[in-house]
Amino acid sequence: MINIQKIRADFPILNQKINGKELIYFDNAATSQTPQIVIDKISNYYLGYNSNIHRGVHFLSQKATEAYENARKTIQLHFNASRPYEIIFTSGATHSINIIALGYTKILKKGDEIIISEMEHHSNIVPWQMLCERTGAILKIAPINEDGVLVLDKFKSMCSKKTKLVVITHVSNALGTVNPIESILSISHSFNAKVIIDGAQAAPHFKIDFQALDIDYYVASSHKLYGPTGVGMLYGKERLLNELSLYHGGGEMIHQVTFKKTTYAELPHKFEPGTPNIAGVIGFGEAINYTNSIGLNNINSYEKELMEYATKELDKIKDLKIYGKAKDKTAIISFNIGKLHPYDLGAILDKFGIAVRTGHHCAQPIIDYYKIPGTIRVSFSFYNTKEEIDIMVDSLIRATKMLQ
Amino acid sequence: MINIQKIRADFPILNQKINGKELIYFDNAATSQTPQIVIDKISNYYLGYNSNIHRGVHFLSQKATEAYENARKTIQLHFNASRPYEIIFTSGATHSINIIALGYTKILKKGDEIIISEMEHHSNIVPWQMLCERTGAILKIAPINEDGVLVLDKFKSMCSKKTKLVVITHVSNALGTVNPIESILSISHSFNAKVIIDGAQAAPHFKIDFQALDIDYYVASSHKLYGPTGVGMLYGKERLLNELSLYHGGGEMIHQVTFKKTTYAELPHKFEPGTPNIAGVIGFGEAINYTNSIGLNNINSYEKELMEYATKELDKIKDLKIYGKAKDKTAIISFNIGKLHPYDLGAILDKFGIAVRTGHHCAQPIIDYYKIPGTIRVSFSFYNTKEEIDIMVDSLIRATKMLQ
Amino acid sequence: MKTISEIQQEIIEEFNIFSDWTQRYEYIIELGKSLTLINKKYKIDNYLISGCQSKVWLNAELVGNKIIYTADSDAIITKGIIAILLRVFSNQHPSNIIDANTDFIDVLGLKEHLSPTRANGLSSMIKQIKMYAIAFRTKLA
Amino acid sequence: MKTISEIQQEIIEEFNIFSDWTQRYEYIIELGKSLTLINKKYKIDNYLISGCQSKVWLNAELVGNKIIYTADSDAIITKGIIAILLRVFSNQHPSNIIDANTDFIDVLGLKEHLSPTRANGLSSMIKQIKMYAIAFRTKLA
Ligand SMILES: Cc1ncc(COP(=O)(O)O)c(C=O)c1O
Ligand SMILES: Cc1ncc(COP(=O)(O)O)c(C=O)c1O
Repeated sequence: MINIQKIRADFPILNQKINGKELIYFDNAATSQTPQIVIDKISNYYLGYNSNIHRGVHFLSQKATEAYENARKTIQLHFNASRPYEIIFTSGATHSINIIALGYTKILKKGDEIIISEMEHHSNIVPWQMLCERTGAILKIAPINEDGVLVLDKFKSMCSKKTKLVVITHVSNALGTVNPIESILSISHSFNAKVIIDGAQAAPHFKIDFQALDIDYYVASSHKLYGPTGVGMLYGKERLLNELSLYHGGGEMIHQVTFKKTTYAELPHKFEPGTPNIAGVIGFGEAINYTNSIGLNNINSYEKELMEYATKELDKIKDLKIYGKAKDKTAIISFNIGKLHPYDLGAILDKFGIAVRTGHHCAQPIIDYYKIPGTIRVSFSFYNTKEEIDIMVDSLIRATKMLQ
Repeated sequence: MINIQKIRADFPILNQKINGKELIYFDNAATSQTPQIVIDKISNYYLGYNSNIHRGVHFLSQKATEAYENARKTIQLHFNASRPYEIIFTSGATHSINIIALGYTKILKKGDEIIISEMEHHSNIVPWQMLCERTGAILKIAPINEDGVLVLDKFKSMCSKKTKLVVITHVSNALGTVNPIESILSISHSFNAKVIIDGAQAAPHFKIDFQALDIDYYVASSHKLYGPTGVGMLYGKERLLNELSLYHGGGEMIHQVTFKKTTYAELPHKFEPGTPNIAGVIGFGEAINYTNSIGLNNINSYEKELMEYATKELDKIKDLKIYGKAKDKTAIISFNIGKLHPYDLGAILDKFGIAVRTGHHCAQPIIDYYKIPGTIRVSFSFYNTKEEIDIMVDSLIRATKMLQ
Repeated sequence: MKTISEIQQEIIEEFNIFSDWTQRYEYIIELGKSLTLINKKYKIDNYLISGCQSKVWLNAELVGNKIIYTADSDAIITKGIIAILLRVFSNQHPSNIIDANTDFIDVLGLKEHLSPTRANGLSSMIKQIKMYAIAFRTKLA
Repeated sequence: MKTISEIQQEIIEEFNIFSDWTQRYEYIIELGKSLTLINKKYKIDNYLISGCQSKVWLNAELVGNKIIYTADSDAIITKGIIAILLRVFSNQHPSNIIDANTDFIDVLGLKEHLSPTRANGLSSMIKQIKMYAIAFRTKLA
């Protein structure tokens, strides 16, 4: 059960006025808010034991290293990865995806195929386009239908022994669609293809078990997971990670350096060259602890309630059209009202103290699919309330009147 | 002038006991400490305006974007770059170097030469080894002499029209040597070679003027510059940055994405794919402001005083040998005592509450040059004192006695 | 013929009668609706200034020694602000356009719309207006 | 013949007489100096466990049904701790080595030296000690 009063008190940022109105933060899919306990964890790092990690003999360095590696273990356990070193810390989901895409440069051959869904975020499109350019591999687009749902049959028929990689978002950031990753994994694996799952919009909202689902690669961002900015994770099965080639060199990631020959360190270090975002990683671990203290199941059912309520209330607005009608959706509603431009509505909502996102949400192909200039995207978190939804609906109606 | 009492009060972390002794932090070259004002700036971001930047129409997003872009301007002005967008935010110096090295993959040809000094940090070696592997370019090592000084004549004689890149650290992290970058720049430029300067150990200690020195590329890390972890900068001349090819794709960095064709955004965005370390960048900007409020000239002359004092006092210890005898040195002293292993001395100093670094300092080639297992490295910052140096010298003498 | 700063002053005074942002926005939306349409032949990609939130089309022509700007947008608030900008900049001499600033937009309480990071195309539009002015001044000289 | 945990208890008691870390460290340094030298032929890269702070060489031989470990390091504190570890683990049956833990090191106040992040080679050495034990147990079975 969610104790909303208590939870909102954990997020001091929510308690402020924008333009004279109480802030209503519905831009959680872009960046989630950070609880006090995570902010304190970061401050306490700088106040108490800020120090470079690994290899340091002194007390502060040992303490920082321990905290950093504990965060890795926290995240390993949270996602049930089999080894801590299968969790690589990166600067964000985008960075994680790029590490994988670069890593396949020498593995893919001309004519190999990468299947990617039509509903991907730019961060999960461009790296694969670049990989195709480097290798001569072919990017194939698995289409969606009008409801914003992946057409699984078509996807299946596109798979062949040429398919080396399948790239899919767990949850669409533009529509909220939850993709059937179990089916996608089993189809792909039956063709010996590896699956890269973009969990940026999934990890904040429900529990994921890497081993149970037999996941190959999974990426996420801390700043969407109630943690600090500048941190992300890349999960990969040990064997797969060890096959990737390396394109970033530096301290930490080497075993031995001479000008003649450099040998690399083991996982996870070889993918973490240079001084990492130590405070960020420690904060990320604390954010996961915080999430678990609330319970992802509680979060999920509360957010579902918000979603259903909001969908019902929004549907009452004349000419409002929701994009993305999947049965399985999470915490995101994308819509337009008549021919009104999303920018206009967003700008007016802002004046009402309501933060939503407008535009193409870095998922231009899907916006192009619907032949619209963009949408208004409302995205929820477990600190949002039905009252906030009521105020938004009311404000939308007023905004619509102003604009017509 | 440095008001040491006031300055130390700015760094709460210094006021603690380790193993019953006052902490003496002499590991500044690994990571510098963070003043309260920077910690507060980061907390205030999460407490007040945490939000994804660029493209957001709402108030928080605008405020975060403004703060982020102001940090860029702060850093531009601090280093006198000609345009804000010549400052690219990265996750650290290592990342910055890798962006450049990856960017030259298509520019360099087989047989082209990269000259690199013998005193580089692994982060400034491995990316160039990888680049050579990708392109067939040849890595040439500019040697140092017994004093840890680059042999400028030799360097000059190695330059030719084959030389495309010259890679040099501004200050050696293992020895403290300040390299004559003016001469290196003018020699290199006369051969039409571009110069990549690793400023990780220089930027914290003295003023650098990118335009006055005609610098091509310069990199640094926030966490060594009194700022947060997980942030760095890459400076490049506009024209040069625009020549680099891109290997990381994502949101932010694109102008338009379709599955047929993706066009990239302009500088600086095309090098900043994905959500950046927003809090970190804002904190980095504040750290630069803080540094400027003290004044880099004040910092530099105070640190020089510490260095000279420490050198004099250390020299009194029997069998103590300092590595790195350059005339121009900054804030770093590397040494060994007789045949004692640096690990042993470091472990005992730690017990005395003194944090130093021991080992190869991620600069194995230079340690190999001296044919030693490593050194003890003491590195100063403007919050250190002569009293701390006295305690360290005393503790070293006691440690030596224990070990003999 | 009024100068740019006279027009800016005039607009500020007009806005002074509004007591809150709703009225200001309603007025801007009205302006947006009544903006003189740009000639269809300029509503193509060549004349497009693309912000990623809203699109702006801009054309400029030299008539005598003055520049006539016409523009359009797909978002109505953007269009309203375009109307204000054209009222200020259009039908002025290139030199005056180059020298003018847009601080009056802050006074109107519309500053955020001109932020380069808002990506509605307006800040690029102002840059483009100035570029045209520079180009035409060269032509006139 | 003493068991591993008896030896560990013995060492804990020895350390109990020390009133501060200086005495503990002086003792460890003494132990380091008096560590039986490893046979020179094992002081080569094949037997090297490299931490990036100090080096550790380790060899193991099965004598009867017990493992005899010999080891060395280039750092004296590391060597002293090696002496303690060998006293505990050497000359024991593989199964007992596999089952044993190293918590007693915490009690001695030397925990930090066994941290895998300290990179002095000791935590890898313990792993290696156990690996040998596993290998030799298979041989015995
Ligand atoms: C000279 C030098 N270059 C590069 C680096 C790498 O910096 P970072 O680990 O912050 O990426 C360091 C840090 O130790 C350094 O001292
Ligand atoms: C589905 C999806 N993938 C990837 C990303 C990129 O995440 P980041 O910007 O944190 O790297 C996002 C963020 O918007 C996203 O929604």
